[in-house]
Amino acid sequence: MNKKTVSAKSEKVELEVLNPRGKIEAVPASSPSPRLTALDGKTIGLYSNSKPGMDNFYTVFEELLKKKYPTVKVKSMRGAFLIRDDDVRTLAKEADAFVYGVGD
Amino acid sequence: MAGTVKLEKLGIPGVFMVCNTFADDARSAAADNGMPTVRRREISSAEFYKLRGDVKTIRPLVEGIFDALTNALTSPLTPEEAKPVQDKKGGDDLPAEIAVKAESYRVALEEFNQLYLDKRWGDGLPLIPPTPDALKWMLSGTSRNPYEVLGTINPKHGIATIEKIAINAVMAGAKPQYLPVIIAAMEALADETFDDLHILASAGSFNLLLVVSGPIAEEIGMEAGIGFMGHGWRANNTIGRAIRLSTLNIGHTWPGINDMALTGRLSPHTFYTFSENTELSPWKPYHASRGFRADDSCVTVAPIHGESQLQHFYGGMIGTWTAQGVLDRIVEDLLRGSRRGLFMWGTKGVGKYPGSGGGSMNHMIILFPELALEFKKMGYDQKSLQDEIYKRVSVPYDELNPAEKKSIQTAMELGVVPAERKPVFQAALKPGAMVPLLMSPENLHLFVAGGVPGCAFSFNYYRIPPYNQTALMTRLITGATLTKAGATGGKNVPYGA
Amino acid sequence: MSKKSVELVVLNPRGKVEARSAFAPNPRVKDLAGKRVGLYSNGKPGMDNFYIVFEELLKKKFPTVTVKLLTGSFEITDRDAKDWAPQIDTFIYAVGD
Amino acid sequence: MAGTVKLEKLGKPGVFINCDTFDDDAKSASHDNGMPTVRRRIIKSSEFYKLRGTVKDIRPLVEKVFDDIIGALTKPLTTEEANPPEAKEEEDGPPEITVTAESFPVAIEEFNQQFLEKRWGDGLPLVPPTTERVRWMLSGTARSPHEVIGKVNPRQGAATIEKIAINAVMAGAKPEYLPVIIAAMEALMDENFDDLHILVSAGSFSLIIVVGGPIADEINMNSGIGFLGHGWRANNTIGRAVRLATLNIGKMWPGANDMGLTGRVSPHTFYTFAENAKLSPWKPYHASRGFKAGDSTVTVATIGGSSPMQNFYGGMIGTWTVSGILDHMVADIIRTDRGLFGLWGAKGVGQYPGSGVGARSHFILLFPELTEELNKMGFDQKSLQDEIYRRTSVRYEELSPADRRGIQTGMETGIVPPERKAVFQEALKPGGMVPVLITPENLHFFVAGGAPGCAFSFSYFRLPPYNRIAVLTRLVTGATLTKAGALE
Repeated sequence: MNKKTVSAKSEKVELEVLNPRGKIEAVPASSPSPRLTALDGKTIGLYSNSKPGMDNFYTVFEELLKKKYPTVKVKSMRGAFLIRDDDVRTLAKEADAFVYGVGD
Repeated sequence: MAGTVKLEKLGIPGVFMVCNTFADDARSAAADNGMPTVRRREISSAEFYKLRGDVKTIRPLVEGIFDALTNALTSPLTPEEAKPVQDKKGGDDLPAEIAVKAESYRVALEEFNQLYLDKRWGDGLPLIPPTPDALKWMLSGTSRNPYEVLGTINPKHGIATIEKIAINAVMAGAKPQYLPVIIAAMEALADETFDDLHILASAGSFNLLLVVSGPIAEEIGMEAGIGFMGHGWRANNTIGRAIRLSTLNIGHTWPGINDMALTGRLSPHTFYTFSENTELSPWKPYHASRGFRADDSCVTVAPIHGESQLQHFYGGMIGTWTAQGVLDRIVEDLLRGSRRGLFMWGTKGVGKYPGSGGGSMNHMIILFPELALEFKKMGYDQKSLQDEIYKRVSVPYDELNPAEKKSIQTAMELGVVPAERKPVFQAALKPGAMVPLLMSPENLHLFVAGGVPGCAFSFNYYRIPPYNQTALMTRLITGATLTKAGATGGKNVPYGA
Repeated sequence: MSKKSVELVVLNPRGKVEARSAFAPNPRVKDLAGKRVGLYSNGKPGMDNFYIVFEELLKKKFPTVTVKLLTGSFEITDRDAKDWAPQIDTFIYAVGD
Repeated sequence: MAGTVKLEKLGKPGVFINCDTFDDDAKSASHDNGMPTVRRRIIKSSEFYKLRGTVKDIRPLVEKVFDDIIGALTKPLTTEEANPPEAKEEEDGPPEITVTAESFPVAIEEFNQQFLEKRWGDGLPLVPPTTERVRWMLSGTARSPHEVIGKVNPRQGAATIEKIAINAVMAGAKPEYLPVIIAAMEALMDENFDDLHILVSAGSFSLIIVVGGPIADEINMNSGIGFLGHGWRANNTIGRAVRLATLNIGKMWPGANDMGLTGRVSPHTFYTFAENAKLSPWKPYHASRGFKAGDSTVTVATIGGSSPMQNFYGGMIGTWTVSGILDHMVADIIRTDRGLFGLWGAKGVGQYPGSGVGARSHFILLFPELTEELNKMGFDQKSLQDEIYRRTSVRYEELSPADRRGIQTGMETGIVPPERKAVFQEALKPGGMVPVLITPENLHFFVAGGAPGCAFSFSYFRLPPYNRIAVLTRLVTGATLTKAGALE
C-alpha cells in the first residue's frame, strides 16, 4: 500500500485519509488505422449525430471537398451520438476514410 | 469517441471533430476507449454554436478547418501515434492513503478539505476525513464483503466496490446505518443496463430522484414530511451526497471537464433524496407496485429532467383542492406534454437503441398523504390509479395527424413499443378508437411523500434513455446489520416495464 | 469511548434574541349576547366556508350577536386594525394556513 | 400572530385559530410578539385542508370546535395568562460547547450529531467553529466582530459579524469569502427586504445570490459551465454560509417555523454564482443599478420555488439565433404575466398594497456568446430592458374590463409608482399598448455560464408579501485578503 504525505508548516498531528477514487481497468491501447495517401477517387464518410447545425457544416465541407478533389465520393450518415453497430458496418464497407462530428 | 474507435478498429482511417469545450473530454475518452492517439481536430465552440444555424454563416468556419480535417485523413501517422503508450491503470497511480500533517487537527481538517477539492475528489462542501477507523465504522453497517464489485460507473468505468462506496459515504457525512441504502442505489446506477452516463455527464443538467421505500426509511430517520426535499435531514441529505461523491469519484467526473452540465444541477450535492411517507400513506409502498413484497425495503433511482422540474398539481394549503380536481390536473398536464412528444415515438433514437432519448416518457408523480387517502376512499390503489390516468391520457384516433399516426406505426416496427403493448396500439390505431399517449400504465410511478399539508407535483424523463436500456430501477436493500429492515437478502425483481 | 483524550471547543452560532416585555391578553367578554364579534381571515381559500358555518352557529346560539367580517392581509394592516377595533367587542383571527 | 396581538393591544379580546401543523410556529410567534399567553385554538390540518372546499364539508369541523372558540372569548383569563412571564434574552445555550472524544475524527462526528440535534446544522457535515477557526475566518474582514448588521426573521435574532463568521466556518468557507457573505446578509437584513417570505413560506421559495465585479474572480468563483452545480468551494460555501447564518441567527427549522412544504431545491447552498466578467462584453449587472462598474457587489433576490428554470435555449442544446431567443423570452413573459393585470389592484396579502400579488420581476441569465451577439446588435442592459419591456406589451383593446380595472386601481393605490403613472395613463386608451411589466427595471440581466451556455430565467413578485423589496444589491466592503471589496 503506497502512502503519500502532505505537510503544512508545522507537523504536530497527522490525519490519515483514504483514497475515494474508483479503480479503472487498464484498456489495451491500439493505434489508429494507417492514413490514406491521397483522397482522389476515395469515398469519404461524413458521420453526424443529427445535432442541429452539423448538416450545414457538412454541406459546406462536402462542397469544398469536391472542389479540391473532384473524384472524391461522399457517404453522409446521420445517426446516434455513439454510432450504432449496423451503421458502423455500413460505413466500414462503403467508406475509405471518415470524419466523425457530433455537434456537441 | 467510442464510435470513432470502433470504425478505426475496422481499418478505416478517420478523424473525430470536437468543439474545444469538449477537448479534455475527448482526450480522456480516447484513452478510455483504448486509442489514446486517435486523430482529433478541434473547432471553437464559441464560433460553431453561433454560426452553425445556416450554410452561409458556417462557411468561413468550415473553410478554416478544411485542410486540417483532410490532412488528418492523409498525413501518415507519426511513430508516436502508431505506437501509443499503454494507459496507466486508472487507480493504481494514486496512493491508497494520504497523511495530512498540520499544527492542529483543526488546521489538518482544512488542509485535507482543500487538498481533496484540488484533486477534484470533493464537491465544494466540507468533507469528513475518510480515515481507516471511519471506514471501519462505516462498513459496520453492512454484512457485505468490502471487496465485492457492484459494477462500473461512467464515464470512465471506475470499479464500484463496497469499500470505495463506504469511503465516499464517510466523506459525505453519512452514518453506518445508511450504508445499505447507499449501496442499493449504487447497485442500480452501476447496473449494466442502467444509463448512468446521461445523468452524470449530459449538457442538459439532468438530475436524479432517489426514493427510499419500506420500513428502513423510518428506522434510519429519513424525513418524508414537510420540507422532505430540503435541508436539515442527515439521512436524506447524506445518502444523496454519498451518491454524488461516489459517482464523482468512482466514475471520475468533473464539471466542465467530462460532466458537461451547462448550468449545473439543482440540489447538486444531494440530488432529490427522500423517502415515502409510510406512516401516513394508506397504500402499500411504491415498490409493491413493482413486484416487491410490501415489507421489503427498497431504493428507486430515476433520472429526471433538469429544468422546470416541478410541475405543481396543487393541494395542501396552497389552495382548496379535491382529489378529483388534482387528478384532472394531472391528466391535463400529461395530455398536453405527451401529445407534444408523440411525433418522436418512431425516431431511431439518439443512442444505440431505437427510440432512445425521445418519444414516450416516464412520469414520477409525488402525491401527498391526504391526497392518497382521498384516492383510497375513491377506491383507488396505485395500480387502479395508474390504469385510470393511463386510460384518460389518450386521444381519439381521428384527431391524430398523419405524422403522429406514422410515428406510432414506426415505433411498433422498430420495437420502441414493447411486444406486449403492440396489440393495444394495433387496436387503437383505428377510426373511432382512443390512442393512449403513455406506453403503459406502468410508466406512471406514484410515490406518497410530504406532510400535512402537502402538495402534489411530478418529474418526468425518457422511458428509453439515450445511452443504455434502463432509466428507472428499484433495488432491494440487503445486508443491513444495524437495522431490522434490509437485513436479510430478499429477491430483486428484474426490470420490467 | 473509554479514553476521551481529545477536546473540541466550539462556539455558539445562534443569534441573540432580545428580551421583549410581555403583555397580557385582554380580559374576556362575559358572554356574547349583544356583542359585536369580528371574524378576520386573510382570504386564503376555505376560511370563507369556515366562517359561513361559524356565523350560522353563532347566531343560533346568541341571536343578538352582530358579526363583522373582515378579509385582509396575513397580518392585519395598521389601518385595518384601527378602523376595525372600534366596530367590534371581541374577535376571531384565522389565517387559513 | 402579529395581527392578533395588534388587535389585543387595541383592547379587544380575541382568539387566534391555527392548524396543528403550525402550532410550534404560532407558539413561538406569540412569544416573539410579546404576548406569550395569547389565546389560541387549534384545528387539525389534515381535516381543515381537506374539508374547507365547501360549506357542507366543513360543517362538522366547525360544529366540533365552536364551543371551544366561544370559550376562548368568554372564559376569564387565568392568573397565569394575565401575568405572562417576562421574556428573557436568549441565545439557545452557552457561548461555547466542549465535545470530548477518543480521537479528533470521533469528536467531529459527535460535534456534528450534537449540532444537528440542536437544529443548528443543515444535515451535511459542518466544520467545527473553534475559536481559532473563527479568528481565521475573521481575518477576512476589517469590520468589528461585534458590529450588528441587522436582525433575521422570523425570531429577530441579532446578526453580528462574529455570528456570521461562526456560521461561515461551519459552512466550510474561507476567510476571503467572508466580505461577500456579510454583504449578502446585509441585503437580506435590510429593513425593507422581505427575508421572511423566502425563509419560511409554504411555497418553498428560494434565493439567487449573484456576485458581480472583480472580487468574484479573486476568490475563484465559478461562472462558467456548471456554475449552479457542485465542485466550487466559493459558490457552494458562500451560499451555505447564508443558509446556516439565516437558520441559526433567525432560528428556524423546516416543519417547525420554516413551512416550505416540499423543501427548497438546492437547499444547502441556494443558487449562488458569479457573473462571467471575463467573457461578458457588458458592464456588470450592478452598473445598471447605480453602482460603479469597478465595484464588487452581491445581489440577493427571492425567486419562485415551483418552476425555477424557464429555458430560453442556446448553446449546444439547439441551433439558436439572438432574435429567436428574444422572441422566446418575450413570449414567455407575456404568457406568464398577461393574466396578472386583474391583480394589479389587489389589496395584497401583506401590509402594503399589492404585496405578494400582481406584476412580476424577472431574473434572466444570459450566456456570454448570446451577450456578445446582443452587444454587436447595439444592446446593453439598459436598452435590452427597454426593448423587452416594449415588446411585452399588449393591445389595449385585448384587455378585459377586469384587466383595465386592475391597472386603474393599481394606479390609485400607488402599486404603480407615481413616475410610471403617465405611461399607463397613456396606454389605457384605444390604440394604446399596455406593458405587462410595471417598469423596464423589473427585468434583471445577469451574464453567466460558459461556452456553450444556455439562457433561462427565474421570476418573483415585484412586491413581496411581508415587506417592500425582494431584490437588493449591496457593495462588498471591508475585505482584507482581496484587492476588490477593500474600501468602504
